[in-house]
Amino acid sequence: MEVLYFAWVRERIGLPRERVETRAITVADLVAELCSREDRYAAAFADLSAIRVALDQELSDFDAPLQGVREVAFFPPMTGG
Amino acid sequence: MEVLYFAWVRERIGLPRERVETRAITVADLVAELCSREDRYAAAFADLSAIRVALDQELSDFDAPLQGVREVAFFPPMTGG
Amino acid sequence: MRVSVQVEAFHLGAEAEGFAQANNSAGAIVTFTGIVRDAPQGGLVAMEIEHYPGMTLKALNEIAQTAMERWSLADALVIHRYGRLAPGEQIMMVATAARHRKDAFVAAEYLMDYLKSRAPFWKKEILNDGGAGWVAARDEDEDALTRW
Amino acid sequence: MRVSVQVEAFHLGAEAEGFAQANNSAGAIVTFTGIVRDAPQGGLVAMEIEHYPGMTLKALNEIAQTAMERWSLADALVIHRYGRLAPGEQIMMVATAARHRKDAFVAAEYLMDYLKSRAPFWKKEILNDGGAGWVAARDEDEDALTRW
Repeated sequence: MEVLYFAWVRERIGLPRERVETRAITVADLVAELCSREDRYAAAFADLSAIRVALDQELSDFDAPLQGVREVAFFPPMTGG
Repeated sequence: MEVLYFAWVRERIGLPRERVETRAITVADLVAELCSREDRYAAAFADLSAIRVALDQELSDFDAPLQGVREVAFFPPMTGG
Repeated sequence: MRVSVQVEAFHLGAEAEGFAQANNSAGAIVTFTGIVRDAPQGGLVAMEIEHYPGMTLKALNEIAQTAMERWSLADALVIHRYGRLAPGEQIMMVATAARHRKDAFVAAEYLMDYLKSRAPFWKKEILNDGGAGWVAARDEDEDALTRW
Repeated sequence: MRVSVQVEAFHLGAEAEGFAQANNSAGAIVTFTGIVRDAPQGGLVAMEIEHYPGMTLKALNEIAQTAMERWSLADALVIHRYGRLAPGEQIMMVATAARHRKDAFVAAEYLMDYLKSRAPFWKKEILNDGGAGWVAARDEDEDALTRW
Protein backbone atom coordinates (compact mmCIF):
# COMPACT_ATOMS: atom_id res chain seq x y z
CA MET A 1 0.00 0.00 0.00
CA GLU A 2 0.96 3.64 -0.35
CA VAL A 3 1.90 5.33 2.92
CA LEU A 4 1.94 9.15 2.98
CA TYR A 5 3.39 11.51 5.56
CA PHE A 6 2.66 15.21 6.04
CA ALA A 7 4.06 18.17 7.96
CA TRP A 8 6.46 17.24 10.79
CA VAL A 9 5.67 13.54 10.41
CA ARG A 10 7.03 13.84 6.87
CA GLU A 11 10.05 15.79 8.11
CA ARG A 12 10.91 13.28 10.82
CA ILE A 13 10.56 10.26 8.57
CA GLY A 14 12.34 12.10 5.80
CA LEU A 15 10.08 11.34 2.88
CA PRO A 16 6.59 12.29 1.74
CA ARG A 17 5.42 8.85 0.66
CA GLU A 18 6.58 5.31 0.17
CA ARG A 19 5.27 1.94 -0.93
CA VAL A 20 5.01 -0.49 2.00
CA GLU A 21 4.46 -4.23 1.71
CA THR A 22 2.86 -5.37 4.94
CA ARG A 23 0.57 -7.95 6.48
CA ALA A 24 -0.44 -5.59 9.28
CA ILE A 25 -4.06 -6.07 10.26
CA THR A 26 -4.71 -2.65 11.75
CA VAL A 27 -3.22 0.83 11.50
CA ALA A 28 -1.63 0.29 14.93
CA ASP A 29 0.03 -2.88 13.64
CA LEU A 30 1.42 -0.98 10.67
CA VAL A 31 2.80 1.74 12.95
CA ALA A 32 4.46 -0.88 15.16
CA GLU A 33 5.97 -2.55 12.10
CA LEU A 34 7.37 0.75 10.79
CA CYS A 35 8.76 1.72 14.22
CA SER A 36 10.58 -1.59 14.46
CA ARG A 37 12.31 -0.93 11.15
CA GLU A 38 14.15 2.33 11.79
CA ASP A 39 14.58 4.95 14.51
CA ARG A 40 13.18 7.74 12.34
CA TYR A 41 9.80 6.02 12.37
CA ALA A 42 9.98 5.47 16.11
CA ALA A 43 10.79 9.19 16.48
CA ALA A 44 7.89 10.23 14.29
CA PHE A 45 5.39 7.93 15.98
CA ALA A 46 6.66 8.41 19.53
CA ASP A 47 3.44 10.13 20.65
CA LEU A 48 0.47 8.69 18.79
CA SER A 49 -1.91 11.13 20.49
CA ALA A 50 -0.28 13.83 18.33
CA ILE A 51 -0.88 11.94 15.09
CA ARG A 52 -3.95 11.53 12.93
CA VAL A 53 -4.51 8.91 10.27
CA ALA A 54 -6.53 8.82 7.08
CA LEU A 55 -7.40 5.65 5.16
CA ASP A 56 -8.05 6.18 1.46
CA GLN A 57 -8.44 9.91 2.20
CA GLU A 58 -10.97 9.55 4.98
CA LEU A 59 -10.10 10.31 8.59
CA SER A 60 -9.89 7.11 10.60
CA ASP A 61 -8.19 5.80 13.73
CA PHE A 62 -5.45 3.45 14.83
CA ASP A 63 -7.80 0.56 15.54
CA ALA A 64 -9.14 0.53 12.00
CA PRO A 65 -8.47 -2.54 9.82
CA LEU A 66 -6.28 -2.14 6.76
CA GLN A 67 -7.96 -4.76 4.61
CA GLY A 68 -8.71 -3.33 1.19
CA VAL A 69 -7.03 -0.03 1.99
CA ARG A 70 -4.78 1.34 -0.73
CA GLU A 71 -3.56 4.56 0.81
CA VAL A 72 -2.67 5.31 4.44
CA ALA A 73 -1.69 8.86 5.50
CA PHE A 74 -0.16 9.99 8.79
CA PHE A 75 -0.07 13.64 9.85
CA PRO A 76 -0.36 15.98 12.86
CA PRO A 77 -3.70 17.51 13.82
CA MET A 78 -4.81 19.72 10.95
CA THR A 79 -4.44 23.49 11.09
CA GLY A 80 -6.44 24.87 8.19
CA GLY A 81 -8.38 28.09 8.00
CA MET B 1 -40.66 71.50 21.28
CA GLU B 2 -40.26 69.69 17.99
CA VAL B 3 -42.26 66.50 17.68
CA LEU B 4 -41.30 64.04 14.92
CA TYR B 5 -43.17 61.04 13.56
CA PHE B 6 -41.85 58.18 11.48
CA ALA B 7 -43.20 55.26 9.42
CA TRP B 8 -46.87 54.42 10.07
CA VAL B 9 -47.03 56.84 13.01
CA ARG B 10 -46.21 59.60 10.53
CA GLU B 11 -48.75 58.27 8.06
CA ARG B 12 -51.57 58.10 10.62
CA ILE B 13 -50.90 61.56 12.01
CA GLY B 14 -50.41 62.90 8.52
CA LEU B 15 -47.25 64.88 8.97
CA PRO B 16 -43.56 64.19 9.63
CA ARG B 17 -42.98 66.87 12.27
CA GLU B 18 -44.60 69.75 14.04
CA ARG B 19 -43.86 72.32 16.69
CA VAL B 20 -45.87 71.67 19.87
CA GLU B 21 -46.28 74.09 22.76
CA THR B 22 -46.99 72.02 25.83
CA ARG B 23 -46.63 71.93 29.58
CA ALA B 24 -46.66 68.13 29.64
CA ILE B 25 -44.38 66.77 32.36
CA THR B 26 -43.72 63.34 30.84
CA VAL B 27 -43.87 61.73 27.43
CA ALA B 28 -47.09 59.98 28.48
CA ASP B 29 -48.61 63.37 29.34
CA LEU B 30 -47.65 64.70 25.92
CA VAL B 31 -49.22 61.68 24.22
CA ALA B 32 -52.45 62.17 26.23
CA GLU B 33 -52.51 65.85 25.29
CA LEU B 34 -52.04 65.10 21.59
CA CYS B 35 -54.70 62.35 21.66
CA SER B 36 -57.21 64.76 23.21
CA ARG B 37 -56.68 67.19 20.35
CA GLU B 38 -57.63 65.15 17.30
CA ASP B 39 -58.69 61.65 16.35
CA ARG B 40 -55.67 61.08 14.12
CA TYR B 41 -53.40 61.25 17.17
CA ALA B 42 -55.67 58.92 19.11
CA ALA B 43 -55.54 56.54 16.15
CA ALA B 44 -51.75 56.71 15.94
CA PHE B 45 -51.23 56.26 19.68
CA ALA B 46 -54.00 53.70 20.23
CA ASP B 47 -51.52 50.96 21.16
CA LEU B 48 -48.52 52.42 22.96
CA SER B 49 -46.85 49.02 23.18
CA ALA B 50 -46.34 49.32 19.41
CA ILE B 51 -44.63 52.70 19.69
CA ARG B 52 -41.12 53.73 20.66
CA VAL B 53 -39.98 57.18 21.71
CA ALA B 54 -36.69 59.04 21.43
CA LEU B 55 -35.84 62.21 23.35
CA ASP B 56 -33.22 64.39 21.70
CA GLN B 57 -32.30 61.41 19.52
CA GLU B 58 -31.80 58.94 22.34
CA LEU B 59 -34.20 56.04 22.92
CA SER B 60 -36.30 56.66 26.01
CA ASP B 61 -39.67 55.64 27.42
CA PHE B 62 -43.11 57.06 28.15
CA ASP B 63 -42.37 57.76 31.82
CA ALA B 64 -39.44 60.00 30.99
CA PRO B 65 -39.65 63.70 31.92
CA LEU B 66 -39.71 66.26 29.11
CA GLN B 67 -37.93 69.05 30.97
CA GLY B 68 -35.15 70.46 28.83
CA VAL B 69 -36.01 68.19 25.90
CA ARG B 70 -36.04 69.91 22.52
CA GLU B 71 -36.97 67.06 20.20
CA VAL B 72 -39.38 64.18 20.78
CA ALA B 73 -39.77 61.45 18.16
CA PHE B 74 -42.42 58.72 17.96
CA PHE B 75 -42.07 55.68 15.74
CA PRO B 76 -42.80 51.95 15.50
CA PRO B 77 -40.19 49.39 16.58
CA MET B 78 -37.19 49.79 14.30
CA THR B 79 -36.54 47.41 11.42
CA GLY B 80 -33.03 48.12 10.22
CA GLY B 81 -30.53 45.70 8.80
CA MET C 1 -14.10 52.56 12.30
CA ARG C 2 -16.42 53.97 9.65
CA VAL C 3 -20.19 54.40 9.66
CA SER C 4 -22.13 55.60 6.64
CA VAL C 5 -25.84 56.28 6.08
CA GLN C 6 -26.47 56.86 2.42
CA VAL C 7 -28.94 56.76 -0.46
CA GLU C 8 -26.36 55.60 -2.98
CA ALA C 9 -25.57 51.97 -3.68
CA PHE C 10 -22.31 50.76 -2.18
CA HIS C 11 -19.98 48.30 -3.84
CA LEU C 12 -19.62 45.27 -1.59
CA GLY C 13 -16.58 44.01 -3.47
CA ALA C 14 -14.68 47.28 -3.20
CA GLU C 15 -15.70 47.79 0.43
CA ALA C 16 -14.77 44.26 1.49
CA GLU C 17 -11.45 44.39 -0.36
CA GLY C 18 -10.58 47.84 0.99
CA PHE C 19 -11.50 46.83 4.52
CA ALA C 20 -9.44 43.62 4.37
CA GLN C 21 -6.42 45.41 2.86
CA ALA C 22 -6.57 48.15 5.47
CA ASN C 23 -6.66 45.47 8.19
CA ASN C 24 -4.24 42.93 6.79
CA SER C 25 -2.54 42.48 10.15
CA ALA C 26 -5.81 41.50 11.80
CA GLY C 27 -6.07 37.81 10.93
CA ALA C 28 -9.84 37.53 10.66
CA ILE C 29 -12.33 39.55 8.60
CA VAL C 30 -16.08 38.95 8.66
CA THR C 31 -18.62 40.72 6.47
CA PHE C 32 -22.38 40.60 6.46
CA THR C 33 -24.44 41.94 3.58
CA GLY C 34 -28.20 42.37 3.59
CA ILE C 35 -30.09 42.13 0.31
CA VAL C 36 -33.69 43.18 -0.46
CA ARG C 37 -35.67 39.93 -0.63
CA ASP C 38 -39.01 39.48 -2.31
CA ALA C 39 -42.01 39.77 0.04
CA PRO C 40 -43.15 36.49 1.68
CA GLN C 41 -46.25 36.49 -0.56
CA GLY C 42 -44.23 37.59 -3.63
CA GLY C 43 -44.76 40.61 -5.86
CA LEU C 44 -42.37 43.05 -4.21
CA VAL C 45 -41.78 46.09 -6.43
CA ALA C 46 -39.63 48.06 -4.03
CA MET C 47 -38.53 48.43 -0.44
CA GLU C 48 -38.76 51.98 0.87
CA ILE C 49 -36.44 52.60 3.79
CA GLU C 50 -37.14 55.59 6.00
CA HIS C 51 -34.77 56.75 8.71
CA TYR C 52 -34.40 59.43 11.37
CA PRO C 53 -31.58 61.61 10.04
CA GLY C 54 -30.78 63.33 13.35
CA MET C 55 -30.45 60.05 15.19
CA THR C 56 -29.24 57.43 12.72
CA LEU C 57 -25.53 58.20 12.52
CA LYS C 58 -25.39 58.71 16.27
CA ALA C 59 -27.07 55.35 16.93
CA LEU C 60 -24.85 53.50 14.43
CA ASN C 61 -21.71 55.09 15.85
CA GLU C 62 -22.66 54.06 19.36
CA ILE C 63 -23.38 50.48 18.27
CA ALA C 64 -20.11 50.24 16.34
CA GLN C 65 -18.09 51.83 19.12
CA THR C 66 -19.50 49.39 21.65
CA ALA C 67 -18.57 46.47 19.40
CA MET C 68 -15.04 47.83 18.87
CA GLU C 69 -14.41 47.99 22.61
CA ARG C 70 -16.20 44.85 23.68
CA TRP C 71 -14.32 42.56 21.27
CA SER C 72 -11.07 44.54 20.90
CA LEU C 73 -11.71 44.87 17.17
CA ALA C 74 -9.00 46.21 14.91
CA ASP C 75 -11.72 47.88 12.83
CA ALA C 76 -15.43 47.96 12.09
CA LEU C 77 -17.48 49.20 9.16
CA VAL C 78 -21.22 49.87 8.92
CA ILE C 79 -22.97 51.03 5.75
CA HIS C 80 -26.75 51.37 5.69
CA ARG C 81 -28.81 52.72 2.81
CA TYR C 82 -32.18 54.42 2.88
CA GLY C 83 -34.65 55.46 0.17
CA ARG C 84 -36.24 53.25 -2.46
CA LEU C 85 -34.52 49.93 -3.24
CA ALA C 86 -35.44 47.24 -5.74
CA PRO C 87 -35.44 43.49 -4.93
CA GLY C 88 -31.93 42.13 -5.20
CA GLU C 89 -30.28 45.41 -4.21
CA GLN C 90 -27.89 45.48 -1.28
CA ILE C 91 -29.40 47.36 1.70
CA MET C 92 -26.54 47.35 4.13
CA MET C 93 -23.29 45.75 5.17
CA VAL C 94 -21.09 45.43 8.21
CA ALA C 95 -17.49 44.31 8.43
CA THR C 96 -15.34 43.44 11.42
CA ALA C 97 -11.61 42.84 11.76
CA ALA C 98 -10.16 41.00 14.74
CA ARG C 99 -7.18 38.93 15.76
CA HIS C 100 -9.26 35.74 16.05
CA ARG C 101 -12.24 34.51 14.11
CA LYS C 102 -14.54 34.16 17.12
CA ASP C 103 -14.35 37.86 17.92
CA ALA C 104 -14.85 38.88 14.30
CA PHE C 105 -17.93 36.65 14.01
CA VAL C 106 -19.54 37.54 17.31
CA ALA C 107 -18.96 41.27 16.83
CA ALA C 108 -20.56 41.13 13.37
CA GLU C 109 -23.58 39.32 14.84
CA TYR C 110 -23.80 41.91 17.59
CA LEU C 111 -23.74 44.73 15.04
CA MET C 112 -26.50 43.05 13.05
CA ASP C 113 -28.70 42.34 16.06
CA TYR C 114 -28.46 45.97 17.18
CA LEU C 115 -28.89 47.39 13.69
CA LYS C 116 -32.07 45.33 13.33
CA SER C 117 -33.73 46.62 16.48
CA ARG C 118 -31.93 49.73 17.73
CA ALA C 119 -31.05 51.75 14.63
CA PRO C 120 -33.86 54.08 13.50
CA PHE C 121 -34.77 52.56 10.15
CA TRP C 122 -38.21 51.46 8.98
CA LYS C 123 -38.99 49.39 5.91
CA LYS C 124 -42.09 49.59 3.76
CA GLU C 125 -42.85 46.96 1.14
CA ILE C 126 -44.40 48.23 -2.09
CA LEU C 127 -46.25 45.45 -3.91
CA ASN C 128 -47.20 45.06 -7.56
CA ASP C 129 -50.91 44.79 -6.71
CA GLY C 130 -50.84 48.39 -5.49
CA GLY C 131 -50.61 47.34 -1.84
CA ALA C 132 -47.96 48.45 0.59
CA GLY C 133 -47.14 47.65 4.18
CA TRP C 134 -44.64 48.45 6.87
CA VAL C 135 -42.43 45.53 7.78
CA ALA C 136 -43.26 44.56 11.37
CA ALA C 137 -40.46 44.11 13.85
CA ARG C 138 -40.05 40.42 14.61
CA ASP C 139 -40.14 39.21 18.19
CA GLU C 140 -37.11 37.07 17.49
CA ASP C 141 -35.12 40.16 16.50
CA GLU C 142 -35.97 41.84 19.78
CA ASP C 143 -35.25 38.61 21.65
CA ALA C 144 -31.86 38.38 19.95
CA LEU C 145 -30.72 41.39 21.99
CA THR C 146 -31.13 39.56 25.28
CA ARG C 147 -28.04 37.46 24.63
CA TRP C 148 -25.74 40.48 24.67
CA MET D 1 -21.61 25.60 -4.10
CA ARG D 2 -17.98 26.02 -5.07
CA VAL D 3 -14.82 24.73 -3.41
CA SER D 4 -11.35 25.67 -4.58
CA VAL D 5 -7.89 24.66 -3.35
CA GLN D 6 -5.29 26.80 -5.06
CA VAL D 7 -1.82 28.29 -4.94
CA GLU D 8 -2.87 31.55 -6.57
CA ALA D 9 -4.11 34.56 -4.64
CA PHE D 10 -7.86 35.09 -4.81
CA HIS D 11 -9.53 38.49 -4.98
CA LEU D 12 -11.79 38.85 -1.96
CA GLY D 13 -13.60 41.84 -3.47
CA ALA D 14 -14.39 40.09 -6.74
CA GLU D 15 -15.34 36.84 -4.98
CA ALA D 16 -17.61 38.54 -2.44
CA GLU D 17 -19.27 40.70 -5.08
CA GLY D 18 -19.77 37.79 -7.48
CA PHE D 19 -21.15 35.58 -4.72
CA ALA D 20 -23.58 38.26 -3.53
CA GLN D 21 -24.75 39.05 -7.08
CA ALA D 22 -25.28 35.37 -7.85
CA ASN D 23 -27.35 35.05 -4.67
CA ASN D 24 -29.25 38.32 -4.69
CA SER D 25 -32.51 36.62 -3.81
CA ALA D 26 -31.01 35.17 -0.64
CA GLY D 27 -31.31 38.04 1.80
CA ALA D 28 -28.19 37.42 3.86
CA ILE D 29 -24.57 36.97 2.82
CA VAL D 30 -21.73 36.31 5.26
CA THR D 31 -18.05 36.12 4.34
CA PHE D 32 -15.04 35.19 6.41
CA THR D 33 -11.51 35.90 5.24
CA GLY D 34 -8.37 34.62 6.94
CA ILE D 35 -5.18 36.64 6.65
CA VAL D 36 -1.60 35.57 7.46
CA ARG D 37 -0.78 37.23 10.78
CA ASP D 38 2.67 37.85 12.16
CA ALA D 39 3.92 35.14 14.54
CA PRO D 40 3.13 35.70 18.23
CA GLN D 41 6.80 36.52 18.88
CA GLY D 42 7.07 38.61 15.67
CA GLY D 43 9.49 38.18 12.78
CA LEU D 44 7.34 36.06 10.47
CA VAL D 45 8.82 35.93 7.00
CA ALA D 46 6.36 33.51 5.45
CA MET D 47 3.69 30.95 6.18
CA GLU D 48 4.11 27.69 4.28
CA ILE D 49 0.88 25.80 3.88
CA GLU D 50 1.08 22.10 3.06
CA HIS D 51 -1.97 20.05 2.14
CA TYR D 52 -2.95 16.52 1.15
CA PRO D 53 -3.94 16.85 -2.48
CA GLY D 54 -5.89 13.60 -2.72
CA MET D 55 -7.99 14.41 0.33
CA THR D 56 -8.35 18.18 0.51
CA LEU D 57 -11.02 18.83 -2.11
CA LYS D 58 -13.00 15.83 -0.91
CA ALA D 59 -12.88 17.02 2.71
CA LEU D 60 -13.83 20.60 1.79
CA ASN D 61 -16.68 19.40 -0.40
CA GLU D 62 -18.04 17.23 2.40
CA ILE D 63 -17.84 20.09 4.91
CA ALA D 64 -19.52 22.54 2.52
CA GLN D 65 -22.20 20.04 1.51
CA THR D 66 -23.05 19.35 5.14
CA ALA D 67 -23.38 23.09 5.81
CA MET D 68 -25.58 23.55 2.71
CA GLU D 69 -28.02 20.90 3.90
CA ARG D 70 -27.99 21.61 7.61
CA TRP D 71 -28.84 25.32 7.22
CA SER D 72 -30.73 25.20 3.90
CA LEU D 73 -28.16 27.53 2.36
CA ALA D 74 -28.80 29.07 -1.04
CA ASP D 75 -25.07 28.80 -1.73
CA ALA D 76 -21.66 28.31 -0.16
CA LEU D 77 -18.13 29.11 -1.26
CA VAL D 78 -14.82 27.86 0.12
CA ILE D 79 -11.42 28.97 -1.20
CA HIS D 80 -8.24 27.79 0.52
CA ARG D 81 -4.71 28.48 -0.63
CA TYR D 82 -1.57 26.45 -0.08
CA GLY D 83 2.11 27.12 -0.73
CA ARG D 84 4.19 30.01 0.58
CA LEU D 85 2.33 33.13 1.74
CA ALA D 86 3.67 36.40 3.11
CA PRO D 87 2.26 38.17 6.19
CA GLY D 88 -0.81 40.18 5.22
CA GLU D 89 -1.79 37.81 2.40
CA GLN D 90 -5.23 36.27 2.37
CA ILE D 91 -5.08 32.52 3.09
CA MET D 92 -8.68 31.51 2.65
CA MET D 93 -12.27 32.64 2.55
CA VAL D 94 -15.71 31.21 2.98
CA ALA D 95 -19.04 32.73 1.99
CA THR D 96 -22.58 31.66 2.80
CA ALA D 97 -25.93 32.80 1.42
CA ALA D 98 -29.17 32.18 3.29
CA ARG D 99 -32.66 33.55 3.67
CA HIS D 100 -32.00 34.79 7.21
CA ARG D 101 -28.89 36.18 8.84
CA LYS D 102 -28.73 33.59 11.62
CA ASP D 103 -28.32 30.72 9.18
CA ALA D 104 -25.72 32.58 7.13
CA PHE D 105 -23.68 33.38 10.25
CA VAL D 106 -23.89 29.99 11.89
CA ALA D 107 -23.10 28.12 8.66
CA ALA D 108 -20.02 30.31 8.10
CA GLU D 109 -18.85 29.58 11.64
CA TYR D 110 -19.43 25.88 11.09
CA LEU D 111 -17.38 25.98 7.88
CA MET D 112 -14.56 27.76 9.68
CA ASP D 113 -14.56 25.41 12.67
CA TYR D 114 -14.37 22.38 10.39
CA LEU D 115 -11.80 23.91 8.05
CA LYS D 116 -9.59 24.61 11.07
CA SER D 117 -9.58 21.06 12.39
CA ARG D 118 -10.85 18.68 9.71
CA ALA D 119 -9.40 19.90 6.43
CA PRO D 120 -5.92 18.48 5.71
CA PHE D 121 -3.83 21.64 5.82
CA TRP D 122 -0.74 22.25 7.94
CA LYS D 123 0.96 25.58 8.50
CA LYS D 124 4.65 26.21 9.06
CA GLU D 125 5.94 29.57 10.21
CA ILE D 126 9.23 30.70 8.68
CA LEU D 127 10.94 33.29 10.89
CA ASN D 128 13.53 35.95 10.07
CA ASP D 129 16.00 34.48 12.59
CA GLY D 130 16.23 31.36 10.46
CA GLY D 131 13.88 29.43 12.71
CA ALA D 132 10.76 27.63 11.55
CA GLY D 133 7.99 25.76 13.27
CA TRP D 134 4.78 23.96 12.56
CA VAL D 135 1.73 25.74 13.94
CA ALA D 136 0.25 23.51 16.64
CA ALA D 137 -3.45 22.75 16.60
CA ARG D 138 -5.14 24.64 19.40
CA ASP D 139 -7.28 22.78 21.90
CA GLU D 140 -9.94 25.45 21.56
CA ASP D 141 -10.19 24.75 17.83
CA GLU D 142 -10.78 21.07 18.50
CA ASP D 143 -13.21 21.95 21.29
CA ALA D 144 -15.12 24.24 18.92
CA LEU D 145 -16.31 21.16 17.02
CA THR D 146 -18.19 19.82 20.02
CA ARG D 147 -20.92 22.42 19.64
CA TRP D 148 -22.00 21.11 16.22
